[in-house]
Order: sequence, then structure tokens, then C-alpha cells
Amino acid sequence: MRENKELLNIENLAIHYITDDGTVKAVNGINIKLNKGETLGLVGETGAGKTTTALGIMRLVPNPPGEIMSGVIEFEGRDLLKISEEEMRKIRGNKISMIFQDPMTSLNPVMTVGEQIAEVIEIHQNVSKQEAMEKAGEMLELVGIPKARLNDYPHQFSGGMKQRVIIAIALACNPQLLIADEPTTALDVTIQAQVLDLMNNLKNEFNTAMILITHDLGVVAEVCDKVAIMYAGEIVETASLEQLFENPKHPYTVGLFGSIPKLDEEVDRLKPIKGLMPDPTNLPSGCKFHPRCPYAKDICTKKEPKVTELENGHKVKCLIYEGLVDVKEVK
Amino acid sequence: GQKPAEEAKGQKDTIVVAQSADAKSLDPHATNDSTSSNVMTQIYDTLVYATEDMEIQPGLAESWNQVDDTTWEFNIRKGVKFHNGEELKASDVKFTLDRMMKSSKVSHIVEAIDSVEVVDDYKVVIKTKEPFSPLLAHLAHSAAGILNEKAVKEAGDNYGQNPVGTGPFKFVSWEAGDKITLERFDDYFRGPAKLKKVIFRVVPEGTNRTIGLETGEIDIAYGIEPIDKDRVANHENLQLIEAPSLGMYYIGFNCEKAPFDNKLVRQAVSYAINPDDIIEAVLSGSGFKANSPIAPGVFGYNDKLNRYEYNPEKAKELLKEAGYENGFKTELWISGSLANQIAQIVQAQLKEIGIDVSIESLEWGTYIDRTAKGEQEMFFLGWTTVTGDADYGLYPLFHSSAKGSAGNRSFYGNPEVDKLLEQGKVATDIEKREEIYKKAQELIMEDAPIFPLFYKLQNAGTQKFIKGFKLHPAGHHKLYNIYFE
Amino acid sequence: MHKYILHRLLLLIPVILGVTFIVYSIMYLTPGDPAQIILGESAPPEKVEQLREEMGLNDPFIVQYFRFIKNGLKGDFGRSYSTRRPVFEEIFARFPATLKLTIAGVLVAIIIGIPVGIISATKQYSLFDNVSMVGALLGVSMPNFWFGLMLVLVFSVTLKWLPSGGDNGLSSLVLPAITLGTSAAALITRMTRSSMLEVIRQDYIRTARAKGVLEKKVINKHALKNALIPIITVVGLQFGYLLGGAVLTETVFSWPGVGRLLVDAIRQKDTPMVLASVVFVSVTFSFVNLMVDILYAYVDPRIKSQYK
Amino acid sequence: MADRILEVKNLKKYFKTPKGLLHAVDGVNFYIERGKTLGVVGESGCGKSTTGRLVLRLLEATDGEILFEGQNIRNFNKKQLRKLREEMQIIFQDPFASLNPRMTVSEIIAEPLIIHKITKNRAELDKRVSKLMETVGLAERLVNAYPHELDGGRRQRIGIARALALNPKFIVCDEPVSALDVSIQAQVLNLMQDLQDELGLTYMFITHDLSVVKHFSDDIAVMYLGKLVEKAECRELFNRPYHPYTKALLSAIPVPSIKKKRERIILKGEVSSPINPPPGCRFAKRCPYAKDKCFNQEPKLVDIGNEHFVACHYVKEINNI
Amino acid sequence: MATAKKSKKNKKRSQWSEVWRRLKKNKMAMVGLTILTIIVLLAVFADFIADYDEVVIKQNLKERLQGPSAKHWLGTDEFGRDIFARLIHGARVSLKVGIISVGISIIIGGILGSIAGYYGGLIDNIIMRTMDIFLAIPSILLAIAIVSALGPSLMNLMIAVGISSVPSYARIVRASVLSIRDQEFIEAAKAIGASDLRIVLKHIIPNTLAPVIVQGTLGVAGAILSTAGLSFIGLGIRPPAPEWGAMLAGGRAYLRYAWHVTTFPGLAIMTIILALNFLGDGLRDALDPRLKQ
Ligand SMILES: Nc1ncnc2c1ncn2[C@@H]1O[C@H](COP(=O)(O)OP(=O)(O)OP(=O)(O)O)[C@@H](O)[C@H]1O
Ligand SMILES: Nc1ncnc2c1ncn2[C@@H]1O[C@H](COP(=O)(O)OP(=O)(O)OP(=O)(O)O)[C@@H](O)[C@H]1O
Ligand SMILES: [Mg+2]
Ligand SMILES: [Mg+2]
Repeated sequence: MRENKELLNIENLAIHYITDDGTVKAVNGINIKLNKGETLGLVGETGAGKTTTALGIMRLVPNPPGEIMSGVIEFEGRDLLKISEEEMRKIRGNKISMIFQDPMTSLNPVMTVGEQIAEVIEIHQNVSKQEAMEKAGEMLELVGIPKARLNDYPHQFSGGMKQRVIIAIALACNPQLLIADEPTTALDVTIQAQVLDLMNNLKNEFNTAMILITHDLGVVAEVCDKVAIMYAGEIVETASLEQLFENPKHPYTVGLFGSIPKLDEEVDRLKPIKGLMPDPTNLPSGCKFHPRCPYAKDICTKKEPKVTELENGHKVKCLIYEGLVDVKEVK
Repeated sequence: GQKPAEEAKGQKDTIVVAQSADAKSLDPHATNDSTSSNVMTQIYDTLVYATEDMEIQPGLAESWNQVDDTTWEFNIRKGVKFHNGEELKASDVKFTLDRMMKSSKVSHIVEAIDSVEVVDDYKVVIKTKEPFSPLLAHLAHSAAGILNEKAVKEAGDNYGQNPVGTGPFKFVSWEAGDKITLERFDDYFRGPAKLKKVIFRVVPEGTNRTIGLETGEIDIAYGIEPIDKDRVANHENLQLIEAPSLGMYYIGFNCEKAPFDNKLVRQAVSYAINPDDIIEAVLSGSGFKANSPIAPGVFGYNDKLNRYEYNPEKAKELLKEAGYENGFKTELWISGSLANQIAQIVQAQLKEIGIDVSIESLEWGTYIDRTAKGEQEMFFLGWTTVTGDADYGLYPLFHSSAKGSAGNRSFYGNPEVDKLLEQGKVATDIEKREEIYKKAQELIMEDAPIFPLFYKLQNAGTQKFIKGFKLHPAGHHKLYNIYFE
Repeated sequence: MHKYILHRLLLLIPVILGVTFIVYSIMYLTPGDPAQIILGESAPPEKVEQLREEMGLNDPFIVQYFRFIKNGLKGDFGRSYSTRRPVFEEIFARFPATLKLTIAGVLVAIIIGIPVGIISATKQYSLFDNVSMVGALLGVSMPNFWFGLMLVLVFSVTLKWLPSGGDNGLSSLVLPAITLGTSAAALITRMTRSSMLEVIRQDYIRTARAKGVLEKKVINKHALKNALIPIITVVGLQFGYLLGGAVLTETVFSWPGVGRLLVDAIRQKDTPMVLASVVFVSVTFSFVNLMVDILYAYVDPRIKSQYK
Repeated sequence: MADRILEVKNLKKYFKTPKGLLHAVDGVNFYIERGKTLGVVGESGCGKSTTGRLVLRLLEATDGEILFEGQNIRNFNKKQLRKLREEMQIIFQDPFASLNPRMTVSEIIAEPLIIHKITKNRAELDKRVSKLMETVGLAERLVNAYPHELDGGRRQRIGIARALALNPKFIVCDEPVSALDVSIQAQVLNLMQDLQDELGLTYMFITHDLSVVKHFSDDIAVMYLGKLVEKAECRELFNRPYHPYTKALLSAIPVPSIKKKRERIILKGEVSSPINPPPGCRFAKRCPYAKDKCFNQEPKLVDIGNEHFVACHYVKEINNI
Repeated sequence: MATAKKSKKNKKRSQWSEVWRRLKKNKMAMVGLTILTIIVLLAVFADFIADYDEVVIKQNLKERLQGPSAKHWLGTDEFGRDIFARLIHGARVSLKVGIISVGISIIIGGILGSIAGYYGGLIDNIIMRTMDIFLAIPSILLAIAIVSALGPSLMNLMIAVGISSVPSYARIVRASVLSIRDQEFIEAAKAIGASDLRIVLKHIIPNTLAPVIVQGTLGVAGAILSTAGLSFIGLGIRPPAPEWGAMLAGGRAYLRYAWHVTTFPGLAIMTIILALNFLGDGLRDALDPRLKQ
């Protein structure tokens, strides 16, 4: 039964960008499991490797300089890294779709939105141009834009509408997996609420699994079932939504919560994580977080932590939970 | 066919002639440039004409006689047809000459004429203001081609593009900047030409004219570049025709400006320049050393003159005598690329005797403007005595009344020479005239207001099968006699 | 759009007035008397004077200029000093040849430049890219006369495939078009490459790939149309520039174009001819620019909405 | 009346655009008390930045008064304006775009000092610069770094140091942290808070992040399409949002917590254009409570009590007061 | 991202040493620079390599138009002068002409373009329409006007060549000023009280350099070539002094018989263009600190 439910299984994925200034180790051996219909929130600060992971799944990491160094990306039982480019192309936009961060630049400015939606339908479904266009109209209505605007160009749309067009494109072929890379970061809160609402509805309607990339824990709380926290190319904590929000374990996760001003609590001062993201071409040894970690001990500089499963799917990558560093409570 | 020259010789009846520029107008009174004249020579006839040996022969005038010093009577050939079907009448001759005298561009050729009178349909009388013996030579000038009064009046302002003459070829079409097409005139009074069609093409680059000959696109190319001469001459299908021209090229000295107001300096410079080098290096041998301001083909040429043979030692002595022992600095004004090359050689040669020459290259308009004002010290120019008569070759260049824009850019003035040139103009006795001009040349060469460098040979390259083609010393070549072999 | 075009055409008026004024001033103020040039180096002063009078050259500058403008407004730009033909007749006689050559040259340039530029961009830093970029630089820096003559020597003299000069049917167009096209192609290649490089970095190209669009289509459909604006600009500039005449190429191929006409006119101080040519060239140039702008609107809907 | 360092009356800014007059700021009134922070929130394009720029006279207002310490600075001449720059400063949103890429950190921070001839010599200048860098927490070794070599947080610190260089009393902060990551954002917010406490600064804090504004401000002004729709003390506003737009805005904030799932108000329709806006309430098109009057008559900003200002015809009906 | 990785360097480094450091990393730019340096060195030490009076300008008609040989590496010209010697002496003039005339156009075009772009509106319209007018006037005509006004000389040649390309630089500068004018750091400068002049000089102009450099590097070669075209109005270099453009044009007639006379000057010009372009592209990148992210 379990076999049947599993949609995506990423194991030990590593992606590097090999540039003149050194090798950027953007993704370093991450593992992600996702079931059908499930939504995973991938959270992390700038440069953590979120987009790179997503591009890795799509096999769209720009090469050069990017290169998938190792790993397995099993999708419906097939390793996406082993199939031919042509087969992969047939999966893109069809079984796996992706929504990019910036709606302003993600649509081709010289094609009508209708053409852009119809294109993906035409590629993956055996339909005529006209049928594709009709279907595009339906998709447009589905995301709440009147069909009549099929022949408009992107610049005639507002940001929120553009993002909805992008969602329409992504959902046009009824994908199994939707990867949304910060789909609302560029939008205003009220528009963001509209878009998130829409995505939630569509996801439930079509039972699409989703990886939602964001750095906004608020968005995660609204949409996701599971969360993975990324730091410097690694997933440092994976948990269900409840586990993470009620009982964050990793010092980085805890630090993230401390950095956000909260609407429902009054604090005089925020408690930010000290320091900065490490230079991706020159990552720290041992635990990558140790230079910023308030609990770091000598050992953290040397030993790379293993993944520890705490309870039913709550996994942490930290020496504290391996019992190697003595800390009473991470707060 | 695009390559007429390659058609089977038997059928070939069209020739392509390449010139360096487009004609400006085909109205002889509207322009006096040689490319236009080369086309017009085929369209028009003159009353008399000069052969390639510069002998005057009857043209549209069957015969003529000089009634007195200033009165000439011409008998017009009967039955001559214009291209528009009109018959040539004396009235056309009068109309033409009257019109010519009013033209600012060519009136100087018929300046001597006082009046033209029609006696009857086939006889005109021309009266000159003073006795003027070179009149026939002037009437043989291609600008004196006879026009049809009716055609000129009909065409009005656009006559230049719709010429009508009595010549062996009539005008067909003109594609500006590219080509002019002429066609055989079957009623030509000397009998129709053997060619059916003549196309004058504009090929500005000398190199390309030679290339055109080689590829067969061109049958006759005027003005083969010196460097290309051997290639044409040695080519299995081509021939090179060379002939003397009436052109003379010279270095002029401004006689009113120091140091060239000193005859010794002018002579010294003359001794210091070696035209052989120029003829060899710049012209590839297409010229011969000049000893006089007029070329051997011109009436009145003095072959006995001594030229300033290259002698740098003598030059230095003369400089010393003139008080320029250590040489001096001066400018040589030029315009154009041929002049540039020649100037560089002159510059190098004068350096040998200590004269430091800087070359001032000017745009043509500026050049003739400023040399006319006498701003120059040394300059380079050429002169073609198109009429083949010494008067035309000497008067504008050396008469003190012609100083400046009228042609005497060396600002030379010698009363004795002035007198001789005036006498020559009006003298009627041929031998006496010749004497006068020979004397004048002696005086001029002694004074050295200019240093004649060389007489240029004119040339043309043709396909070998072209026969009957001769170069005319005046530079306007007739195509009437051409046939193929 | 109509309003926009009208606006652009109106802007032409001050420019043309300015151009004619400056050109007229230059022609008037620089040395060299047209009458003297026409009559040659031995014309007696009274003849020169007579001709000056005939040509109206003795009037004060301003009088001459306003006469020119007045006649110009009536559509009469005067007759050439040297050929006595109406100048516009003269220009229009030459214009078809220039237009033909320009179109052919630009076509050659586009056919070479755009594909090479695209391939270079998609294979940035590859051998092909490096070779074509150095090639493009050589193309820009190669003297036209040198290249033209080389082509003639090979294809006309040695192989006898094509005529060496003149304007005589399609075959005579090939070599000059290649000569012109090569240097223009070099510019177009560089521009295509850099513009494509810019575009293929854009998010919407990633979107297209994420949709599963064939790579070929990503480049030729999604990227190219977006990269077209700067390419059109260069093509337009080249087109306009060549319409003004490519003097060296015209000379090497004995091509009867307006470039040679203008240069000859300048040398002969043929003021009406120079003025008319310059006006003609600047009008055609503006026209080409306008066409380019209209083309922009056609290619890019964002620009189209600005013109309204 | 408390000490109002800045008061803005009926401030207007219309931009000429090809499509018509764009009412970017359309009759805005507010004041800020010395030492306090006024948060300005609103959707993108509602005129927040324009208001900030108008206040600094980086843009010339179309109409209205800007009273800074009691003087209408709209009448200031060039010289007075230069002097004013020492009093009022601005920190920009985009730490990439607001720093000249070709100047080093020290050059950027020193520039205001050089322009206003604050220091006598090079040594003193260098000292001031390093003092400023220390104040904002930039390491000494970065003096000669270029902005692009630094991360967003450090870049924003440069911007802050530049603003502080002239010892201003009042700083407009135009979204100073929205381009930053949460952990860095927290660091910068803390820094700004400390500076306010130490130097007694007054901030006008523009943002669209309501959590940040709530954390940071004393008073909050909500803008909608060039108009101020609500203004109140911070807690008051969050506890009792009266304007329908504010309500929707607050409800739309995603809260990083799974405990309280609040009822969200999803607004229908898109923001209308600020170009030649129709008469009436600008929010009417999207307002769930809109009635005829809202489309015809413009609501005035009125005090509901407690210095809580709202611009809505039906504020009483909607909120049952 | 990329934090302060070059953190060790505490010491002051000037902007130029910074540019140089970045430039050094660019291989093509270094190739270009090396070629340029060699040419410049040859030009500087030309007198040691070949005597001006004896080799460069002295005619030797007996040896005219000889092909390359051990005695004359690149052959001789139509007056029997050594082409190699003339090329290295000619480099002096050609480089000077190229660089100074481009400098003139950059300065004038830059000033006009900056004013037009920064102030916009009517000023912009007036300046740019004037530029349109100048663009429409054939450069030969402009050159003729300049010689007749100022007289023929090398300096005036450079002015003529420089002036005729002012409009294109003005356009480029204007376009890039327009794109920079509205950026936030300009507003930031205004906010701290910087004057217009300071803003233009310190903040705008340095940021418009990249496109100007690219155009300028191509322009140098263009300038060298135009000198040849202008020789007929007396604007070219005065013979017998050697200059590349004139050498290229002068050898044209001999192309079929003595290919080297025109080919070597042509190659020299092409080499300069290539070198300048490599260097220009590199400089553009090096001058833009943002590119290395
Ligand atoms: N094309 C590339 N070349 C070189 N390095 C790259 C490239 N793309 C990304 N990187 C580097 O890889 C690392 C991970 O980048 P990625 O875009 O995956 O981060 P992210 O988590 O999506 O960040 P953000 O929140 O800013 O989108 C970063 O250090 C980034 O600089
Ligand atoms: N210089 C300008 N010319 C024309 N319109 C402008 C100009 N500056 C701003 N606007 C317009 O004025 C309105 C208000 O802009 P403003 O930048 O003040 O908004 P904002 O609230 O700061 O938005 P954001 O959150 O996106 O920064 C917008 O519609 C904008 O397009
Ligand atoms: Mg990302
Ligand atoms: Mg803003």
C-alpha cells in the first residue's frame, strides 16, 4: 500500500556549480520523500539551495556551470536522472510542473497568455491547436481570469494575474507533482492570499502533490503538510507541520522562529541568528551551521552530523540529537 | 547577352566601351569634359575634323575657303541626315555656332568668331573678330559638333539627355551612372558603321576596367592603369594600344613669390627633377620626357628646344648663385592621387639639393580656387592642348593677361612672350606662325615658369578581334571605323 | 499608431531644415567656386563671372538659401550644376540600384548573421563561438575594397562565374551583395549573440523549458522573438546606412548607386546635388528608422501599447 | 499636543503619464511625533515611497504642506534644502540599487560628509567613517570593499551608515528590510531599534510587511491608492481594524503558527488604476460592504476616538460602534 | 550571497588596481593587451629599429614593389620603401590619430549625451535633434568644412574624424544615462545633498563607461580607416610620413601585382582592431564590479 502512495523519492542528491571562482556546493546529499497529494514546504534562506533542488528534479540545472554530481530522483518508480532527455521533456510540464518565483519575468512577453497556456497542452496532449486554445481558455477561467483575455499579452496583466496564468500553465496537464518556487514572494499580501487560496483549492481538487519552496514560515503554516528546512545545501530538519511548529529541534530552525516578528506575540527585541550564510564555495567543516550556532562545541567543527529520526518522521541533522553535544533544551 | 565580347565573332555587332566616369551631358554646349566628349564624338559631326595625325579634313563641310583674313566660307555637304530625319542645313550650322558662342562652358573655343551668316541652305560664312588662323582647328573640336535646331528646341532643358546629331551612332538610352547605349545610324552620310550597337559603361576603377577586358565583359577600355599595361599587352586575347596625346604635365612655380621669383631658383629646381623616375615609377613608361610646354603633336611644337637634363650638381650651383646655398623650405600643392605619387618623387629628389618640400594635398575645388589666387609656391598640374594648336597650349598658360584663374597659375609675365603670343594668334602665314611659337617656347623655357615633366601617352586596352580602332590625340576617339575579325 | 507616425514625420521637418542649412553653409563657405570648377582650370575670369551670374551664385548667402527653400517647398530642388538635370531625377535614376544592392546586402547579412549569432549564443565559449566571434571581428575590420576585389578575382576572373561589375541582372548583384553583406553580417552576428545570451538567461525561457518545449523551439520561438529588438535595430541601422550609399563597394563593382553620386557631387561642389542627396538620404534614413520602430511594435506588444 | 517633528497636510503628487494624470499621492494628512516611529503600510503602488520622497523633497509635491519642525519645507530654497539634508535622511529598499556599484564602502559613507564639508581633513574623515561603520556593525576590513562583494544585510548597513553620517533627526526608511532574509532582517531591525534609542531618531517606516511594522512602529498609517485610509496607534490598529481594507490586509497575513487559524478575507478583483481615478472611495470596487455612496462620494479621514483615524463612510455600521 | 571572501585585504586599493586585478583574469583581454603593448613598444622604439630618414622615407625606385624577403620583411612599396619600417613608424601616427579622435568624440559626445539624458525634456530634444542633423551630414562634407575653417593639419584631421562620430557617442551615452538616471543610488545621492554636477560626474558617468568603451574600441579602427578617405582633401597625413590608412589606400592599385603593399597595412589595422576589441570587452567587464557576482 505504501509503495503505491509514494510519488517522489530523492536520495543523496548533490548538485554543484563549477565556476571560475570555485565550486559552489549548492545541494549536498539531500533526501526527500513525497507521497501523492502531499505538500512539502522547503524552507531556507537565500542561497540555501532550494531553487537548485527544484531545478534538479526538473533536470533543468543550467549546465555549465551546474552539474548533478550524484543521487537518485525516483519519480513514480523511475529514476529521472537515468532517462533520456526526450523522455524527460515529456515529463516536464506534464507530470511534473514548476512555477517560478517571479511572475513578472516568467511569462514570455511577446506571446499571448493563451498561446503560452495552449503550448503546454499541445506538447503533451494529442490535441489540435484549436482544442488546445479552448482548453487554455478553460484553464484561465479555472484560475479566475475571464476567457476573453486569452489573447492579451502578459504586460496587460497585473502581478497577481500573471502568477495565476503561470499556475494555469503549470496545472494545464494535470501534473502529479507541482513544484512551486516562492510563488507568492513577489506579490502583495492581499494578492498572495488570493493566490495561496487558489493553489490550495486546486491542489485539493486535483490531488496534486506539491513542493512549495519559500522562506516564509507563515506561508508554510497555511499550505503544507510536511516541512523540510534547508541550510547550506543540506536538509537539517524534516518534520510534519505540527511537529515543526510545536517542537522545532534544530538550532537553525529555532533561530528562524526567533527572527520573525510575530503578530500574536509582543517582543521587545527579536532574537536573530547571529552571523551570515556561509560562502557557498567555501563551506565550513563539520556541521555547516556551527559558526552561527549558539550551542556549537569543538566537535561541531569537525564531525558532520548524521540524520537522527526523533519520532515518526521527525528527522534532525544535528550532533545534539546524536548525544554528542550536551544541551538541555534548544530554545 | 551579358558578355557581348564572348559572343561568336561572326554575330557580334555590339561593343562595350568602358570609361572612368559617366558623361555629364550629351549637349556639347553644356559640358566640355572628356568622358562626355567621347560619347558625343560618336553622335555628332563637326564641320571639319582632325585626323589622328592632326590633319584637318572635311567633315560636314565639303569644302571651305578663306575669303580674306577674317572671312571664311564653308560649303555644307548635301543630303546629310540628322538622327531625327531632318536634313542638315546651313541654318543648323548658324544655330549651333550662335548657341555655342553663348555657352559659358565652351564659348572660349569659338571666341574668335564675330558672326555666322547663312548664305544659302548649303553655305555659311564665318567672320572672325581678328585674323585667327587656328579657326579650323577650333571648329574641329568635338564641342563644335553640329546640332539640329528643331531637336534642340523641342527638347528644351532636357536636350542633354536627348541628343540628335548627324554622327554614325544615334542615342538610345542612358542609365545614369551605369551605361549609355548608342545604335548605328543607318543613314550616316559616310555609310553605316559596321557596329550595330555601342555601349559606354562607367567603370571608375582602372583595375576593374582591365578585369572587365580579361573577363570579356568589356571590349574597349580607355585609360588602362600603368601597372596593368603589361598584363593587357601580354594577354592572349587582348591588345594594348598606346598613342601620344596632347597632354603635358608640369611643376609650376609661382613667379611672384620668393624664392621662385628668382629665375635661377626655378632653373635649379628644373635641373634637380628627374622625370625619368616619374615616368618609370608612376607611369610605368606611359610617357616621355617633355622639353616644351606643348606636345609634339601640337602645331608650333619646337623640337629643337634644350630641356633641363637632370643634373643635381648644376642645380646646386644655381642655388648657390641665387643665394640659397643651404636650400630652403617650400610647399608643393597638389590635388589627386596621381599628383600625390609624382609629388613624393619630386619631394625626394629636391631633398637631394637641400630643398625641403612639404606636400599640400588639396581638394580640387579648393585647389583651383587658391592656386588662382596665387597662394601656392610650387604646384603640379597638367594641360591638354585639345585643339592641337600652340595658341591654345601657350596663351592661357603664359600670357600675362591670363594670370590666375584664366590658366596662368605660375603668374608668369614676360612682355616679349606676351607679344609673341598675341602675334601668333593673328598671324595668317603658317610658317611665320610656327616661327613665332618656336621663339616663344624658347623664351618660356629659358625663364622656366614651369618645368614640363612629361607628355603622357594615352592608351586603351581592347579585345584582339577589335580592328580599325585608333586613339585620337585629342582624347576623343571615334568608333566609326571599328570592325571585327 | 497613426498619430505616432505623423508625429515622427513632423519631427523630420526641423531636422531637414537644419541639415539643409548646415550643408548649404558648408558648401557656400568652403573654398572652391562651382563656376570655376565647371569651366576648368583655364577659364577666363569674365566667363566664370558670367556663369556665376547664370547660376545665381552672386547673391548673398541668405538670399540663395531662401530661394532654395522656397523652390524646395514647391518640389523643385534645382538642377545639378554639372549635368543640368533636375537633381531628383538624377537621384531617382540611381536609387533603384542602391535599393537593390542594399536589400541584397542586408539579406546576405541576415542569412549569415542571425543563425551564426544564435548558434554562438547557445554554445557560448565553444569553439564555434570563438571562431565565429573572431570571424565577425575580422569581417568588421576587413577593408571592403580588398574583399570585393578578391571576390572579383576569384569568381569573375578565375572561375568566370559572375560578372565583375555593373548593374546587369541578378548575377551582377551577387558579389557586391556578398561584399556588403559580410561586414554587415559581422555586426549582426555580434548583436544576435549578445542579445540571445541576454534572453536565454531570462526566466521565461526557463518556464518554456519547464513546460517541456523542444529545445529547438525554445530557441527559435521563445528566445529569438524576444532577442529581435536589438537585432532589428542593427539591421535597420545598416539598412539605412547602406541606403545612403556604400561608396567603396559601389566603386569596386562599378555599381551606379547614390553613394558615388554624392561623393562626386561633393568633389565637384555641385551644391544642389549635394543638398538633394543629403535630404534624400536623411529622409530615407528616417523612414527606415520609422519602419524599424513600427517593426518593434509588431515584434513586441509592450512597445505597441506605448505608441498609442 | 505632543512634539510633532513632521506634519503633512493635504499632500498631493500627480505624475503626468501618457495615459493621463497618475494620482500617486492624493491628499494625505499625517504627523509624526519626535522620537517615534510611524509605520506606513499598503499594497505595492499605493504611494508609500512617493510619500516618503515628497517628505524629503526628493520629489516636488503637486500640492500640500510639509511642516518639518514647524517650517514648511516646500518653500525652502536650494541652500536651505541642503541644510535640511542634514536633518532628514532616507534609507532605501533595495540595497543593491541604492548603492553606486563603482564606489567602495568608505567612499559611499564618506560622500555626505564630503558634500557637507563636515570634516576638516582626510584623517578626520577616515575616523568619522570608521566610527560610522562601527556604529552600524560593519567590520573595519570592509572599507574598500564594493557593495557587490557584500551580502544584502551588510549592504543595508552601508545605507544606514550613509543616512546617519549627517546626524539626522528624522529618517524615512523605505522598506529597509524587505529585500533581506529573515535572520538578517532581524539583525537590521534590531540595529535600527538600537540607533533610535541611542540617538533619539524619528522614523517614517515604510513597508508592506505587517508583522515587521507591528513589531517596529508606534503608530501605523494604512494607505490605499494614494489615500490614507486608516491611522492609529499600533496595538489599537491591530486589535481594532476599522477600515474594510485594513481588515482584509490584516487577515491576509500568513501567520507562522498552526494554533490560530483565522478566518481570511479574500478580496475579489484587482487593484484599480491610479490614473484618473474615479470619484468616491478608492477601495469601493473591492470592498465587500460598498454601497452607492461609496462610488460617488469620497470619505474623509475622521477621528473615531483615541486618535484612531478612519476614512470610510460606513465605519460605524461595519464595526458596530 | 558571496560574503566578504577577499576579506584579508584591509589595505586601501585604488579603483584602478582593482580594475587591473579583474582584467588580469581575462585571458582574451591579456592577449589583446600584449599585442597592443608590442605595437606601442614598436612605435615608441621605431627610431631604433629603422632610421626615419634613411629607411622610412627614402625612396629607392630600383627596389619598388618587391615582395617579402630577408632584406625587406614585408616587402617594399611603390617607391621602394621598406613596408615593415613604415608600418612601425606609421603606428605612431595611426595610434595617435585613432585614440585622439575617438577621445574627442567621446568627450564631446559624452558631455552632450549626459546633458541630454540627465535633464531630458526640451534640452534633450534640442541636443538630440541637432545630433540627428549632424548624423545626416556626410562626414566628408563635415571634414571639408573643418579643413577650410581650421586649415589642414594632423590635429584638424583628428578633430574632423572625431566630430563626425560625436552623434553616435552622444546617443550611446544618453541611452545609458537614461537607464541610470532613475536608479535608486542617484536618488540616494540627491538625498545627501549632492549637486547635479557631482551626480553626473561621480555617479552617472562612471556607470556609462561600458558601452562607450565597446564603441570606442571599434571606433579607433574606424578612425584610422577614415584618415585614408580624407587624404584627398588634404586632411590625411602629409607624405612622405607613413600612416596605416594611407598605406592601405595607396597600395590598392597594386593589389594584383604586389599584394603585400596593401595587405600588410590591412593586417596591421585588423590586428589593432582585434586587440582593442579583446581588451575593450575585458575592460568593460573589469570596469563593472557587479559582473563578478
Ligand atoms: N548558475 C549558477 N552558477 C553559479 N552558482 C549558482 C548558480 N545558481 C545558483 N548558484 C549558487 O548556488 C547556491 C544555491 O542557489 P539557489 O538558487 O538554489 O538558492 P535558493 O535557496 O533558491 O535561494 P533564493 O532564496 O535566493 O532563491 C547559491 O550559493 C547560489 O549562489
Ligand atoms: N516617477 C514616476 N513617474 C510616474 N509614475 C510614478 C513615478 N513614481 C511612482 N509612480 C507611480 O506612482 C504610484 C505610487 O508609487 P510608489 O512608488 O509611491 O508606490 P509604493 O507604495 O512605494 O509601491 P511599492 O510597494 O511597490 O514600492 C505607482 O502607481 C507608480 O507607478
Ligand atoms: Mg531560489
Ligand atoms: Mg516603494
